[in-house]
Amino acid sequence: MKRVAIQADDFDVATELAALEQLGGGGIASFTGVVRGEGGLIALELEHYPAMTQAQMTRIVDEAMARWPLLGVSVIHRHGRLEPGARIVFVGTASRHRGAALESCAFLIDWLKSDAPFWKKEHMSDGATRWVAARAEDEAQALGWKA
Amino acid sequence: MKRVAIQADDFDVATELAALEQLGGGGIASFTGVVRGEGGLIALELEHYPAMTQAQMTRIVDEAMARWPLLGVSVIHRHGRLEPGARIVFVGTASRHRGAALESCAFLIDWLKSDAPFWKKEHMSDGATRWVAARAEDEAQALGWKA
Amino acid sequence: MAALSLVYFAWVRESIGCDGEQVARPASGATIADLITQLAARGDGYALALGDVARVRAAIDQRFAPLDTVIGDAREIALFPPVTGG
Amino acid sequence: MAALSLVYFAWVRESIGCDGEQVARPASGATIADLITQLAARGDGYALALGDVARVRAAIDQRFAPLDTVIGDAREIALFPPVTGG
Repeated sequence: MKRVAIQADDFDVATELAALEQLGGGGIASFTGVVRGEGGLIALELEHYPAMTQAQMTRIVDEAMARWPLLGVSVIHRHGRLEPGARIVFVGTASRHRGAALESCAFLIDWLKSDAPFWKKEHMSDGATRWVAARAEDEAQALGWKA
Repeated sequence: MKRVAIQADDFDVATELAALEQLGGGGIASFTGVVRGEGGLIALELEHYPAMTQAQMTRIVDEAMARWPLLGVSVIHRHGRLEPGARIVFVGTASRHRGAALESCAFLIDWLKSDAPFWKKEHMSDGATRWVAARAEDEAQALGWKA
Repeated sequence: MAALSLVYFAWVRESIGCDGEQVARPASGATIADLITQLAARGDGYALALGDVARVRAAIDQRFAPLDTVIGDAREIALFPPVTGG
Repeated sequence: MAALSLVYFAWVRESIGCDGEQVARPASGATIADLITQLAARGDGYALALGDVARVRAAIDQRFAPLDTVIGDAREIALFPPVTGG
């Protein structure tokens, strides 16, 4: 099972997990990212490059499935305007054993949070807006997987 | 938020995750373990030592909360007779950042799968039963966290 | 001093045939290993469950304890196979 | 040969004021960096978006590409800030 989606709409974590639980594996790992409302943030606006983002997300999921013995992967990323508390990203992986499920889930979310072709604009409560700069710490974390 | 439960009944992953998503963190990691029906297994019977198992699960959750900056942890383990496809264990963690959520989730499930005071009996389709022996590989994995 | 509670789990429980019992408190200074030897000497299911001490693990008052731990004034000793996790 | 499609994202798009356009295909052998210099020379929003080439990243036909990549017969060049992930 392989599912890669980029969408404006919210998603239902329970539906995604239920599909992964049906695959006969012993372990399902997941990560859900939520918009934090810190420092006066009232909304995050996510822009992406549709053809490239979908292709690259599919490629990284294929890489994870080649690297770990996975029965299923589900990756969902939202775009558009998201307010604090909104879900922004989901990664779910299913495998016979927990190690493969946990490691591949961490690998995929590290890639999504650092290398995926998204750009984020912060809307603040005082009316200011700011494009988020690339985060050096995320890049360092993703590099760890390439070593 | 801290939740530690040992119960015969099934649990609802969506309810657990929803509670963790409410805590204002940016990341929620989870692991769900499911009984695999391999090699003619028709049921797994889990025995535990109620007072000790609850106390030790609480202690390991406290340790995870001291070790990582977590906003919430939910750990549920079932006991009794469980058939293939049944959920057996759930770990959910919430933190501001994904690293703490992912690492603490892996730490807790490694402990639960190797050191938690449970004993498993396998019921096979030919009527045979067998107590599962302690798994050396799980012990090695849990030791990694202590180093 | 009050009697000592013993509780058994998994195949230790199955071989002995009950999930626990009260026994007279062992002599001062006795260890869990001494208790196991004494119980195994009862023969039958006890010998089967506890005869090979290398296969037995223990807890004192709901905490894992090495077999050379002195029982002292503990209230509950648990005897069981190595835990297999959940 | 057909015109070249350009697409812009994030503050590159905002400074230029549109999300893409068609331009005449550059001379054979021209790189993405050459294209950026040529666009920045238009001044105004183009200069603002593309004047500091160190801040610009690119893709050719939906794949990341270093700025010294020759454009060749590519159909679509994307110009954008470093990606920030989701």
